[in-house]
Amino acid sequence: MVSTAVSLCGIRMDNPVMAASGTFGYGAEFADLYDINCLGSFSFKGTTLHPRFGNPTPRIAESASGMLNAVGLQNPGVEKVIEEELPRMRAFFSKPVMANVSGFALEEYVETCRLLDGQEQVGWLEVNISCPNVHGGGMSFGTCPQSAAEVTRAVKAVCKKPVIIKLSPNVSDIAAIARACEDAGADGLSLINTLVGMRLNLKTRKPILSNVTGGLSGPAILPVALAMVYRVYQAVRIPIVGMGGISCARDVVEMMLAGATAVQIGAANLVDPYICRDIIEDLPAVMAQLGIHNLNDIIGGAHS
Amino acid sequence: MVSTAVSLCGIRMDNPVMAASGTFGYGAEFADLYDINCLGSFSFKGTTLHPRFGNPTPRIAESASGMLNAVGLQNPGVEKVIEEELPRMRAFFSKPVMANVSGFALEEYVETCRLLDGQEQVGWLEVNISCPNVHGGGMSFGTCPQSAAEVTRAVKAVCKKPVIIKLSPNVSDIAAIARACEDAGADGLSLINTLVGMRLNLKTRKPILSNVTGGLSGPAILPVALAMVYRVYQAVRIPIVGMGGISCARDVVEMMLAGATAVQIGAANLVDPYICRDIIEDLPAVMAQLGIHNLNDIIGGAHS
Amino acid sequence: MTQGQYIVISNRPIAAATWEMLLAGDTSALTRPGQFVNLRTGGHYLRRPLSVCAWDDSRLTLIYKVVGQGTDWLSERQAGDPIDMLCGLGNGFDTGLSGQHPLLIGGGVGLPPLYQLARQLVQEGKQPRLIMGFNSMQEVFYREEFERLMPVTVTTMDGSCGVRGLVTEVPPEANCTYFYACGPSPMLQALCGCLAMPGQLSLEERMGCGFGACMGCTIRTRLGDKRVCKEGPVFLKEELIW
Amino acid sequence: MTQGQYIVISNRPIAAATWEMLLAGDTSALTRPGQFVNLRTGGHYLRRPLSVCAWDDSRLTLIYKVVGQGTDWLSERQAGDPIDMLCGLGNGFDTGLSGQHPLLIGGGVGLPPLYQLARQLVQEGKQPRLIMGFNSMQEVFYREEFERLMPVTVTTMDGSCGVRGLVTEVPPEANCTYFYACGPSPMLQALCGCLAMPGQLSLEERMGCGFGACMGCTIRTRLGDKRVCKEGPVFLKEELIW
Ligand SMILES: Cc1cc2nc3c(=O)[nH]c(=O)nc-3n(C[C@H](O)[C@H](O)[C@H](O)COP(=O)(O)OP(=O)(O)OC[C@H]3O[C@@H](n4cnc5c(N)ncnc54)[C@H](O)[C@@H]3O)c2cc1C
Ligand SMILES: Cc1cc2nc3c(=O)[nH]c(=O)nc-3n(C[C@H](O)[C@H](O)[C@H](O)COP(=O)(O)OP(=O)(O)OC[C@H]3O[C@@H](n4cnc5c(N)ncnc54)[C@H](O)[C@@H]3O)c2cc1C
Ligand SMILES: Cc1cc2nc3c(=O)[nH]c(=O)nc-3n(C[C@H](O)[C@H](O)[C@H](O)COP(=O)(O)O)c2cc1C
Ligand SMILES: Cc1cc2nc3c(=O)[nH]c(=O)nc-3n(C[C@H](O)[C@H](O)[C@H](O)COP(=O)(O)O)c2cc1C
Ligand code: FES
Ligand code: FES
Repeated sequence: MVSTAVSLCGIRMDNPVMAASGTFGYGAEFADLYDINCLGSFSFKGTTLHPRFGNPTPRIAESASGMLNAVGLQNPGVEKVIEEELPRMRAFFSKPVMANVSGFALEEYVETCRLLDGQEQVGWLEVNISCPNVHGGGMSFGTCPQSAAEVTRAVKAVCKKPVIIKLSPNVSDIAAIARACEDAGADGLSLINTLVGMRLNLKTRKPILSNVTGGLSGPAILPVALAMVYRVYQAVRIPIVGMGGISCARDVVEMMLAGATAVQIGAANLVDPYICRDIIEDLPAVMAQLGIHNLNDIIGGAHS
Repeated sequence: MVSTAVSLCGIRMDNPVMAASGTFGYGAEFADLYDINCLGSFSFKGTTLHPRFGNPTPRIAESASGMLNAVGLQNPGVEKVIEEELPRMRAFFSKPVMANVSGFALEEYVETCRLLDGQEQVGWLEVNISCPNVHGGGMSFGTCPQSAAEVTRAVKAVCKKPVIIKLSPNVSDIAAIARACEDAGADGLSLINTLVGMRLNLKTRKPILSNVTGGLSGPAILPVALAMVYRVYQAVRIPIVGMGGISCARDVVEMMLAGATAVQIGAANLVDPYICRDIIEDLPAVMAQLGIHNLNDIIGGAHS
Repeated sequence: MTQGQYIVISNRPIAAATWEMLLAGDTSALTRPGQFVNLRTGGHYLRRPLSVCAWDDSRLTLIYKVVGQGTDWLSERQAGDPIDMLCGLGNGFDTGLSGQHPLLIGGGVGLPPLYQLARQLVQEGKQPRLIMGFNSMQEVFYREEFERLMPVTVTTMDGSCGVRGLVTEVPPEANCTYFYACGPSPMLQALCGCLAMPGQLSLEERMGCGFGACMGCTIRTRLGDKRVCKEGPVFLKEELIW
Repeated sequence: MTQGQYIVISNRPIAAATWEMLLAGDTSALTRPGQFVNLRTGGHYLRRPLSVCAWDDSRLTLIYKVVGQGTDWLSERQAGDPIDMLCGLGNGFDTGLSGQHPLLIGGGVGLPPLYQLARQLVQEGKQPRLIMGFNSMQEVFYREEFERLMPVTVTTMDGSCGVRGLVTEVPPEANCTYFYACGPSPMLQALCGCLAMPGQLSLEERMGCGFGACMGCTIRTRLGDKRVCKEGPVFLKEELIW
C-alpha cells in the first residue's frame, strides 16, 4: 500500500493532484463526466473584482506539444462567483477549493481576496500576479520583487486562509521574486503560469490571436517549469504548487522531486477531460514501480 | 520565379537560412552529407578565448517536442579555430560564415572577437551574451541592459565587421536589452538562445544533466521565439536573425513575418541532418503557395 | 458528451480536398443535428472540431476539408484505424422553430451539419429547400444526397456550376419564413444582412477544449457572453452581433 | 553515414523485455562491428541509438531492451512498417589487435554488437570466447547463436543460469591476450580494473545527434576529448579515464 496524501499549508489533501485555474472552469463541465471529489482539489477560473469579458476571439492557437491562450481572464466577477458559482459547486465538490484571484490594481486584489477568504468552501487563495499592473506602466505585478511583495502583504493583511502567490515565468530571476513573496508573508507559491508566446497565420500574415500574444502551456513547457520549481525550492521554505506541462503520473513524480508539494494540471484537461482522474488512478502503480511508499518522502527529493 | 535572397547587415545571402551555433560544429559533419554551400550561411560552434571541455556528460536530455543541452561551450579555443578549423572549412564552404563568440569576462569577448574579425572567411560576429549553461559568477551578461550594452560597445570598438548580439530569452524584458544593444552600436540582433530547463531521472531521483539545468530548444520553443522576435522588431531598427524551434519552410516564413531578416535552424539539424538543405529546397514552393514573390517583402510583415 | 475510440469504416475523397469519413462507435450523446465532435489527430496537441453530417445508432459521418496538418492526418486514416473522439458537443439546431418551408443555406464545408438537419426536417414532415455555395465545380459534394431530400440550388463563385456568385445571389422562395445556415463567417454575416426572416446560424471559433472548460471560444451576443462550443455553435440570428 | 527509411522484416521478443528486430535497407555505411544506428521513434524528439547486432548486404539486426517510451514504441512495430534511421555511425571495433584468442565480454543489451564482432573474428580465423552476463535466466538471449561461433560462459546475478555473479567472476583463459567488452558502465569499469590485458570497450552516452555535430556526448580520454558518437563508441582500454 502506498500513501498519496499530502498537506498543503496545513490542509490535508488525499492526493497532490489539482486542476489548474482557467482549465477547469468552476468544475461543472467535469463533474458531468466523473465524480471530481477524487481530485486533491482544483483552482477555479481566475476571478476579478468586476466581471470581465476578456479578449475577443481568436483566443486559442496551437503549437508543438502545446497551446496558446489569450482568454484574458473572462469571469463573471467575484460577486457572481460567490452568489452563483460557489453554491452550485457545493452540489458536486465537497473538498476545500482553491480560489484563483487576479487584479489590475492593488485594491482589486485586496477586495477580491477578502471576499473569497470569507467563503467556507475556499481552502486557499491563489493570487495570480502575472496580470499587467495598470498603475505600474503595464508590466505585470509578477515581474518585479517589490510589486510582488506589495501584493502579497496587502492580501495577507485581509485573509485568514493560506495565501499562495502564483508566479510568472517570464522573468529574469524567479527566485528573487519567490523570496520577496515569502518575506512578505506568502504561505505558499504556485508556479509556473504560462510563457508569453505567439503564432502567425501564414495566409493573413497576421498574429492568430486577437491579443497578438498569448500564454504557452502544455508539455512543451514542462522542462522550464521543472527548472523553476527546482530553483525556487532552493530559495524558499514555503511549499510550492508545481505546474506546467504535466500530463501523466510520472510527470507528477518528476515535479514533486523537483520540489512541489502539490501539482496542478492545466492544458491537459482541455484535450483529455478525464486526465486528472486517470493520473490519480495511475499514481499508486507508478509509485510502486518507482519504490515510493509515501509521496511526502519525495518532495524536493532531487535536492538531497 | 520567386526570390529568396536577403541582405543581412550589408552582406547578401542567397537565402535567409543559416544553421545555428552549436548544432552544426564547423560544418564538416554536414559537408560529408551534402554541399553546404546551399545554405545562406551558418554560425559555427561558440568560440571562447581559451579551449574549453565544457560540462561532464550527461549533457543531453529530451522533452516533448524539444531537447535540453548542457554542452557548456566545448570548443578548442579561438587560436585553434583560426589555425585549424577555418582553413579546413575553406575546402567545403565558400561563403561568409558567422563567428559565434562567448566569454566570461569582457576582455575575453573583446580579444576573441578581435581575432575572429581579422579572418577573411568571417562575415559577421555573433556575440552570445546568453549561454545559460555556464556558471560565470552569477547571472549572464544578457540578463541586464547595462552589461549587454557594455559587451556590445567593447566588441564594436575592435571589430570592422558587423556585430550581431545574440540575446537570452530568460529575461523579464527582452526589448529593453535589445534597445540597449542597439544604442551601444550593435549592427544586428540574434534571438532566441535556449530557455533554461531541466529533467529528472525518476530512477535515480536526480537531475538527468550533470549540470542540473540545460538549455531547451526545438519546436517546443517556437511560440516563445516568435513572440520575442515580434516584440524586439517593434523596439529596434537593426536587423534580427530569428531562431528557436524552426523546423520547416513554413516556420521560416512565420519567423520572417514576425520580424526576422534571416533565420537559424538549431536542434532540428541534430535529428534530421539534411533539414537545412530540405528547407531551402522547399522554400520557393511554400512561397509560391503563399503568394510571396520576394522574401524581403515579408520581413516584419505581421506588423503592418 | 462521450469520449472514446471510434473506428474508421471508410474514408474517401468526395470533392477537391474534401473527404467523407464514416466511423463506428457510441453515438448516444448525439441528440440534435448541428452538434459536433472534437477529435484527436496524430501528433497535434489540440483536438479538431468537426460537425456531424449524419448519424444512426452506431455510426456517424463527417465531411472535412484538408486545410492543415490535422485534417491532412485525417485524410490518411484507413478502414479499421481508431480515432479518439469527444462526441455530442454543442447545442445543435432547433427544428421546432422552422415553419413548414425552412430554407437551408450552406457554404463549402459548412454544409455537413445541414444534411442531418434536412433529414430530420423531412422526417418531421417539413419541406425544406437548400442553397449550397462553393468556389467552383470541383468543390461540389453531396449534391445528389441533398437532392434526394429536397430541391437544391447550387451557386459557385466562378460560375462553373449552377448560379454564379455567392449564396446571397439566390432570392429565397416567398413561402420560406425561417432559415438555417452554416458556412464561412463572411457568408453568415452577409446572410444576416440580406435575409429579413429569422433563422439559426452555426458558427466556428478556434477551440481549446470544445466542451465549455476553457472560455477559449466565447463571443459576445445580445443575450450575454456565450461559449460557441457549449451554448453554440448554433445561435439565433437575433442574438448575433456582427 | 546514410539516412533513410528501413523496413521492418520481423520484430519479436527474445527474452524478458528484450526484442530482436530485423530490418531491410541500405547497409553500405556499415563497415565495422560495433557501429550503431540512430533511429526515430514515433512522437519523440531525439533519435535512439542502437548497436548493430549483425548485417549483410541488405539487412540488419538490432536487439533492444524496452526501457522507456522510445523502445516501447519500437516493440510495437510490425513487419512492413518503415523506420527512419541514420545508419553506420561511430568507429566500431578494430579486429586487427585481437590476437588469436580474444575474449568477448558482454552484459545484457551490451551483447548485440559482440555478435557481428564474433562472426568477423571467426571469419578471420581467430578463436574467440565469450562471457555473457545477465541479471537472471529470464534475460538470457542469443546463447545458441553465440555458441554456434565459440565457447560461451553465462553468468547471472541471481545464479538462475550459469555462474552466479558478475562477468568478472569468470577468470579469463590463459591464452587470451586481448578483450572486447560492451555493457553497463559499472561493468566496463570493473573489467578495466581486473583485467590486466589490453582491450576495447564500447561506451554509451546520451546523444543529441549521433554523428558528431552537437558535442553532446564528449568525454575526456587520455588522448584528448572525444565524442562517443564519432571517435567512439569503441575506445581502447588505455585511453579511458574512470
Ligand atoms: C464547431 C465547428 C465545426 C466544424 N465543422 C467542420 C466540418 O464539418 N468540416 C470541416 O471541414 N471543417 C469544420 N470545422 C473547421 C475545422 O475545425 C478546421 O478546418 C480544422 O480544425 C483545421 O485543422 P487543421 O489541423 O487541418 O488546420 P490547422 O490550421 O493546421 O490547425 C491549427 C489549429 O487551428 C484550428 N483551426 C484551424 N482552422 C479552424 C477553423 N476554421 N475553425 C476552428 N478551428 C480551426 C485547429 O483546430 C487547430 O487547433 C469546424 C469548426 C468548428 C469550430
Ligand atoms: C552507442 C549506443 C549503442 C546502444 N546500443 C544499444 C543496444 O544495442 N541495445 C539496447 O537495448 N540499448 C542500446 N543502447 C541504449 C539505448 O540507446 C537506450 O536504451 C534507448 O535510447 C532508450 O530509449 P527510450 O526512449 O526507451 O528510453 P527513455 O529513457 O524514455 O529515453 C529518454 C532519452 O534518454 C536517452 N537514453 C536513455 N537511456 C539511454 C542509454 N542507456 N544510452 C543512451 N541514451 C539513453 C534516449 O535516447 C532518449 O533521448 C545504446 C546506446 C548507445 C549510446
Ligand atoms: C485556457 C487557459 C486559461 C488559464 N487561465 C488562468 C487563470 O485564469 N488564472 C491563472 O492563474 N492561470 C490561468 N492559466 C494558467 C494555468 O493555470 C497554468 O498555470 C498553466 O497553463 C501551466 O500549466 P499547464 O501547462 O498544465 O497548462 C490558464 C491556462 C489556460 C490554458
Ligand atoms: C547542442 C546545442 C549547442 C548549442 N551551442 C550554442 C553555442 O555554442 N552558442 C550559441 O550562441 N548558441 C548555442 N546553442 C543555441 C542555438 O544556437 C539556438 O539559439 C537555440 O538552440 C534555439 O534554436 P533551435 O530551437 O532551432 O535549436 C546551442 C544549441 C544546442 C541545441
Ligand atoms: S473551446 Fe473551451 S470553452 Fe469553448
Ligand atoms: S551526440 Fe552529438 S556529437 Fe555525439
